[in-house]
Amino acid sequence: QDLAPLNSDTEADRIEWSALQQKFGEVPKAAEGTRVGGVSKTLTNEYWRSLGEGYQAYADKAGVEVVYQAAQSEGDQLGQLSIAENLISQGFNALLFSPQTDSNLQPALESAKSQNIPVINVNDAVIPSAEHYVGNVQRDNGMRVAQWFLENRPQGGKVAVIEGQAGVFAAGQRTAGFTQTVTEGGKFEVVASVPGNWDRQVAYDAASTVLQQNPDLVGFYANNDGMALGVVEAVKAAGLQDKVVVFGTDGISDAYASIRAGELTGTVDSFPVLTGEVAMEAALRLLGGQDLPRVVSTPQALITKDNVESFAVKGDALREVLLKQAAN
Amino acid sequence: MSSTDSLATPRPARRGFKLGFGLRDAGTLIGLVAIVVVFAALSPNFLTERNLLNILQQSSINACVALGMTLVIIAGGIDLSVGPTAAIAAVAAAAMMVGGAPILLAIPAALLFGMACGAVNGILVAYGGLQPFIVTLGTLSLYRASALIYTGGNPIFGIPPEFRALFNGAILGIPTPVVIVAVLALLVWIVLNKTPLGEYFLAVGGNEEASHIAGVPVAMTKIASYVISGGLAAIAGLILVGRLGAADPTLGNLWELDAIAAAAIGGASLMGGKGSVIGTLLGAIILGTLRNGLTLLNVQAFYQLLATGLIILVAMLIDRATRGRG
Amino acid sequence: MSSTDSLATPRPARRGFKLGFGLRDAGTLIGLVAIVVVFAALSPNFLTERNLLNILQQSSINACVALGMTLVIIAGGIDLSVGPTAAIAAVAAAAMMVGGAPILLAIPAALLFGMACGAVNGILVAYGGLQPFIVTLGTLSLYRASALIYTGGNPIFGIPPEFRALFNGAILGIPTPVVIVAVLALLVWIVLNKTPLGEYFLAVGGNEEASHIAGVPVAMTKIASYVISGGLAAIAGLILVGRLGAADPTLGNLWELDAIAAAAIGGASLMGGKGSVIGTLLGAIILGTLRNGLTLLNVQAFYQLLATGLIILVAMLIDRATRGRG
Amino acid sequence: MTSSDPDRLRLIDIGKSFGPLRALDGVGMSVKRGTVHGLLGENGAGKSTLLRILSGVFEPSAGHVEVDGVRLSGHGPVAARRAGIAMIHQELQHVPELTVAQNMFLGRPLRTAGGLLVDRRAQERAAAQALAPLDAAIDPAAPIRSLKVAQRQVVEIARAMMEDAKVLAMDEPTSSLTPAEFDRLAVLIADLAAKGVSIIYVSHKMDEVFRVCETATILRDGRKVADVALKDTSEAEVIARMVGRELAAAGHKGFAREEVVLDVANLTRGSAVKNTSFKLRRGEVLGISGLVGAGRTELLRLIAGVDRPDSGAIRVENKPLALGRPRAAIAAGLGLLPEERKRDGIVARRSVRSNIALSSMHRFSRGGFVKKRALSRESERLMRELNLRPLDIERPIGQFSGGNQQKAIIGRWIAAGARILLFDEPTRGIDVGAKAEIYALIEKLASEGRSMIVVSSELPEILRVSDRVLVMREGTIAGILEREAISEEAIVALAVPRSETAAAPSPTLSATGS
Ligand SMILES: Nc1ncnc2c1ncn2[C@@H]1O[C@H](COP(=O)(O)OP(=O)(O)OP(=O)(O)O)[C@@H](O)[C@H]1O
Ligand SMILES: Nc1ncnc2c1ncn2[C@@H]1O[C@H](COP(=O)(O)OP(=O)(O)OP(=O)(O)O)[C@@H](O)[C@H]1O
Ligand SMILES: [Mg+2]
Ligand SMILES: [Mg+2]
Repeated sequence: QDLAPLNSDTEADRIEWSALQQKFGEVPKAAEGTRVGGVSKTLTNEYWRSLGEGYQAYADKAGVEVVYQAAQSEGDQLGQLSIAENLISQGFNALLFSPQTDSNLQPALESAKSQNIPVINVNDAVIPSAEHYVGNVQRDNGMRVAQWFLENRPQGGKVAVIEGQAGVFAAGQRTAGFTQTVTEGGKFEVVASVPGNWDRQVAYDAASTVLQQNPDLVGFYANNDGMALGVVEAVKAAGLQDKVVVFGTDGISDAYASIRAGELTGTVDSFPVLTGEVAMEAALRLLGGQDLPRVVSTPQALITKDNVESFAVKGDALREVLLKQAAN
Repeated sequence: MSSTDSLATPRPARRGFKLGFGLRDAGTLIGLVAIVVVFAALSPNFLTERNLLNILQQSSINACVALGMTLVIIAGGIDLSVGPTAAIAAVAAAAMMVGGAPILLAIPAALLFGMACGAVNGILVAYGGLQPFIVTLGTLSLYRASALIYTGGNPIFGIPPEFRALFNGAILGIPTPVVIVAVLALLVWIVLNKTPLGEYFLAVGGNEEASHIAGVPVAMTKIASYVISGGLAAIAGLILVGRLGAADPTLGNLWELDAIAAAAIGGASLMGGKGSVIGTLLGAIILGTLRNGLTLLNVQAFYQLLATGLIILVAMLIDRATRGRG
Repeated sequence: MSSTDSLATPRPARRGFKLGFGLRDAGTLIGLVAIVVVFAALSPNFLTERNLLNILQQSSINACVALGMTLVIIAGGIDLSVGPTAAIAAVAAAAMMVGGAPILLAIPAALLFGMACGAVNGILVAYGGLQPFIVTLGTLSLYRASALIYTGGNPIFGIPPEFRALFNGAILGIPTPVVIVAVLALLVWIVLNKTPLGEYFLAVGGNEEASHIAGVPVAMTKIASYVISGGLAAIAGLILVGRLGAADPTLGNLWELDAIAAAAIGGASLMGGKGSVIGTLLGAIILGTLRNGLTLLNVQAFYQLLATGLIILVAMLIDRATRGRG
Repeated sequence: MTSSDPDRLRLIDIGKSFGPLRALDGVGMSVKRGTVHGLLGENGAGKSTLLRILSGVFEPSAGHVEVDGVRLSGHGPVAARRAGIAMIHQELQHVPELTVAQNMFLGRPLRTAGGLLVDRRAQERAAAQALAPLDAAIDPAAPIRSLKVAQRQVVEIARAMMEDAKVLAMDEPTSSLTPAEFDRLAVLIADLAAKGVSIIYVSHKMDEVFRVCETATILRDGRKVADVALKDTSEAEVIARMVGRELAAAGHKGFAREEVVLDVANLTRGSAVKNTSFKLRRGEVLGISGLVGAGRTELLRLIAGVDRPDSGAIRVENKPLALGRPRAAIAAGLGLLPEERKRDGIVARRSVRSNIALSSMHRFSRGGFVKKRALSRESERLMRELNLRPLDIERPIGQFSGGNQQKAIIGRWIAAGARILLFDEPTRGIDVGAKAEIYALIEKLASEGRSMIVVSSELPEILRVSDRVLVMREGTIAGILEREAISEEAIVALAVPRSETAAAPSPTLSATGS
């Protein structure tokens, strides 16, 4: 009962996704008529649609029914809560929540708990009282990019961050992870860390202003890929594509295409389809009575032109790549 | 073109006035009934007692905010800052309670914060002579920023269980928020229909210059509308804190649009001077029903958006057709 | 309180009208100058030619949308659906171009889409007799949903470089979008100040009944305002596609607020009948300057929000103080 | 050919209902080519409704309209105008932000550049030409909101005159005008009639009707009671048929006492009111006369606290009054009946009762609640006394005829217990019967010890009610006439600026000065 508030990035009771099979064995067979409900943040971002594809793909394999719903827009906190409550009242067997904020799905979580419906918090915002969490380490997104800078730009320089919506957990963590890591050696200076509101246009405008003030900038880190693609355009418009690198987060297909085209330097892919599959797997394991650790962490990888092709595969092929990576 | 003009209304409108339920509200009700019938036909789960209570509960926060919005709109204004106002109140109450202050101190404090936010809006509008839209657009940013800065962007957890019980329990099987909002609606109805202030709201929104000359305290009337709106937003914030068990500084995002939509569906005119408490409640319930029904039918998000837009338009057209022009 | 009453204004207002630059616009200009002075003092990079062009470029999209919004507001309406309208137009143009259609077909097609969206709004308002706010709130959902459903939520990439060059190049060192919007502003100014239609906009927004009695085609006038607004939103969408190289179905999020803010800062009255093209342009530039300056100063997100709210309010108060009441 | 038909206009069996209310019932009327036809009746008799049907604003519930024997096809203002019908509306219809010229050409602008652009200059020229015979001082390029009511009315008249219509309906065109302006209008009307235009003239001013009209139709309660040839009848007879009873002509009765209740000293605001001082006694009725734009309205607004004076002082019952605050003025016992009823007087959507209650909430509320019953009783009583028609205090005031709205606003101040009433054109648009009632009311209020200032452009009215007459000229007091000295000649002599002759246009606002 008395769970400590969850911090998905630091929680000690955790397991790598790749170790599930090994530690808990086969996924128990789901009972006839099992229904799992997914509540997403928004479907206007490819990331969340891919997550849903993962749910669906795994559910299809396991022969369970899945319903995947999303709020009408990002930031529609109460709308999302209504959706979650309505799913509960319809008697779903397990629920996968990707909440808008750390708190907005709390009542749904409680009412599910009181009806013994397992709930998994999948990614992004973290409900402190969540008993189960599947997702990647948000801080790690930024840290990986920072690592790239430290390795590939040893001479240091000026960098800038385009942040997501103010006050959103993922945005804050990614920014903090990047900023802290990159400035550790003292060679890099974060000259600007400005809001892009998850919006391509806002990111473009912010990036062009930053560039104009700092034409000697080395690179940008954007909190998601949509914004990163806007930043790429701003960099091109300033004629600095050879000097300024741009990194995004999420690994949406457009980001891959842009990396291939040599425009976007890289993105931290957190493999949403796989994350969805893992989340569904975890749900079925919970339904089967297995006692999973509180956090199941899912993979992520920094994708650049060098390794883009090896990650640009789907389904089981991707699993293999990632399992191999995890084994190293 | 004008044979069923506004002129047709005098008698019914008058009777309606006494019952507090006018022809216009009947139109809104018909819109709601139409929506309910459609959903009931499509989803067996829809017309269960539990689901209906669910709808009321889900509509209660919007209804609470929309009540205040209705008064502001009637008095000729608009309040875009309700969401951040609620956030400030919620954060203030939560911080106090977490800091050990008793609930009975935190609640009035939150109310005061909400009313103070409203007062700032009202003063800028009434004495600064600025347009309500632009004033509250400005304070929308201002209040939100204040909440974010104070909390550092993090939600405040650790709300005492007694507080949550107060705002998130049930009375005789009816969720507390529904009861609270019903009581508030009654109060607002009384203010609007039975007190001098209500007369003033309607008069100032109807003809500000004439009201001024007739000795209506125009500035105070406007300010009062914003203060009440701020207070009700604060209560909505507290209800939400009760439900969520946390006070998030981003709480209340987009509330203004829902509240304005509820008031407008309920017959409030954004030109001022017109609006109804019952209409607004029905408007909020229509919006809540829509969400609930579409989720029950498992409509995909994009199509939910499509349906929401369509249904609002169709409901308004039905309403319009039933009550004639006015 | 009212010593510089309307009595004082007839003459100047009249002269101003002829030059297209009234007293009211001077107030807005002073607000802008105040903001510029502050930023120039705080950031050495602010007053460079390059940054000023940058500001213009960044303001151009909002200005374009706000021009149409100004006409709608003057005619007594409001258009909340501009963002999704732009998205529909952008997506349509992009899909056509990616499908191989020539640019010169795609652009007018996009315009037509935008104007059609506007026409739907206008018809619902003028013939459906619904409130503009609620109509365009409904179509806001409707149009957005259409764009999302058509694209499946994915942005369309692969915009031909010629198209991008057209909307994202520079003419004599001035960014094309700025030139485009300047030309559009001139056109809108002419429509508003020199044509019968412009007179009708002002008349219908100023006194609908009198306009009807005088034989003004009220319904067509309203529809025209929305159609123009839709067309301008479509152009704004195209400019953005040119800039970003992709047509995102979620493009144009919250544009309506920025556009309304620009128009209101520029002196448009949301009660209708009043508004100025130059004022709106200044309003858009004020908002653009704000964003630019705060980014240059690398103000943290929460404080940016705070500053935006504060500065809007202060600019409006300055404006108000300089031009007296009106 | 129908053009030989002498009846230019025929209204056939017109009926109109507003919900349960029958505003018109089988009204028929015909007007010959080139004649001026009066349309008479009490407030609410249905005159405006009839004319609005004629001009396409309302659709009749029954009957139809023929012009030159041709039945009007289609409805709406445009169709009516196309058939050659022009109208001056009782409630002035204009767009405040647009200029005079723009308003005059609203809906059919003069065009240039192949019809693309508005020819503003030509419009202003034409407007100036149309305005010249009425009031040359009105600037066609000034926004209409900067004009006073009287001038707006002149604009409205000029606009209709410009239309080159076959039928011109004038609904109380002179309600805000002075006799001098009526004189000029009468000349224009005669000219138009001579050109074959048929004119319908509605007015409550009997002398005007008898001067310009040859024939007249009398309405009562939505029905026609008579068609009369005016040269065969008398004013008294017409009034009797309108009202349904004889009106006793009454003389002036004075109730002025010694005690000064209002002391205005050196009140100044811009050039509208300059250094004005006077005293008002208990029970006294002080008439204020003057030409259009003389500053009378402004003076009342200053006293009532609606506008703030630049300098000066006011004492009410020997206590200084806070200036520029209507509430202070009301608390001190003042009440203003504004000239522009629709803009400054009523809240159109609210009921008569609510409009009455607006200034006396303190009287009609207890413990924070409105005492609705007491309020209704009092409102009903007042409105019965003032003869509100229909006597339904729950009806939105906007649905009443203009005269009845006026009664409700007077009721507002009586209900508020005002001791000093400031009446700005109190009988503007009020019928003869009600006018007599209002005069009686003024006397009754005076006898109760209330004091009144009555601004009026109607000299007979001033003569009828005033104990003293203050004449204003260009913002200053030209003189004060004691009861014995009051006469039309004396007033006119004071009112007209010395440099001008009586026939010249009156001085007006946006005149050349600034
Ligand atoms: N829009 C309306 N809605 C409802 N009733 C109306 C409306 N317009 C007029 N009436 C009613 O119709 C009747 C006739 O009104 P109308 O305005 O024609 O009178 P009138 O003869 O012009 O009076 P007045 O001399 O006061 O102008 C009145 O009882 C009035 O209350
Ligand atoms: N809006 C305005 N614009 C310009 N001048 C004004 C305005 N209002 C009042 N004035 C000035 O005030 C003077 C007095 O106007 P006021 O309306 O008080 O006169 P009045 O005697 O009541 O005339 P009316 O018969 O038109 O009501 C005018 O001559 C004019 O100089
Ligand atoms: Mg009339
Ligand atoms: Mg006057």
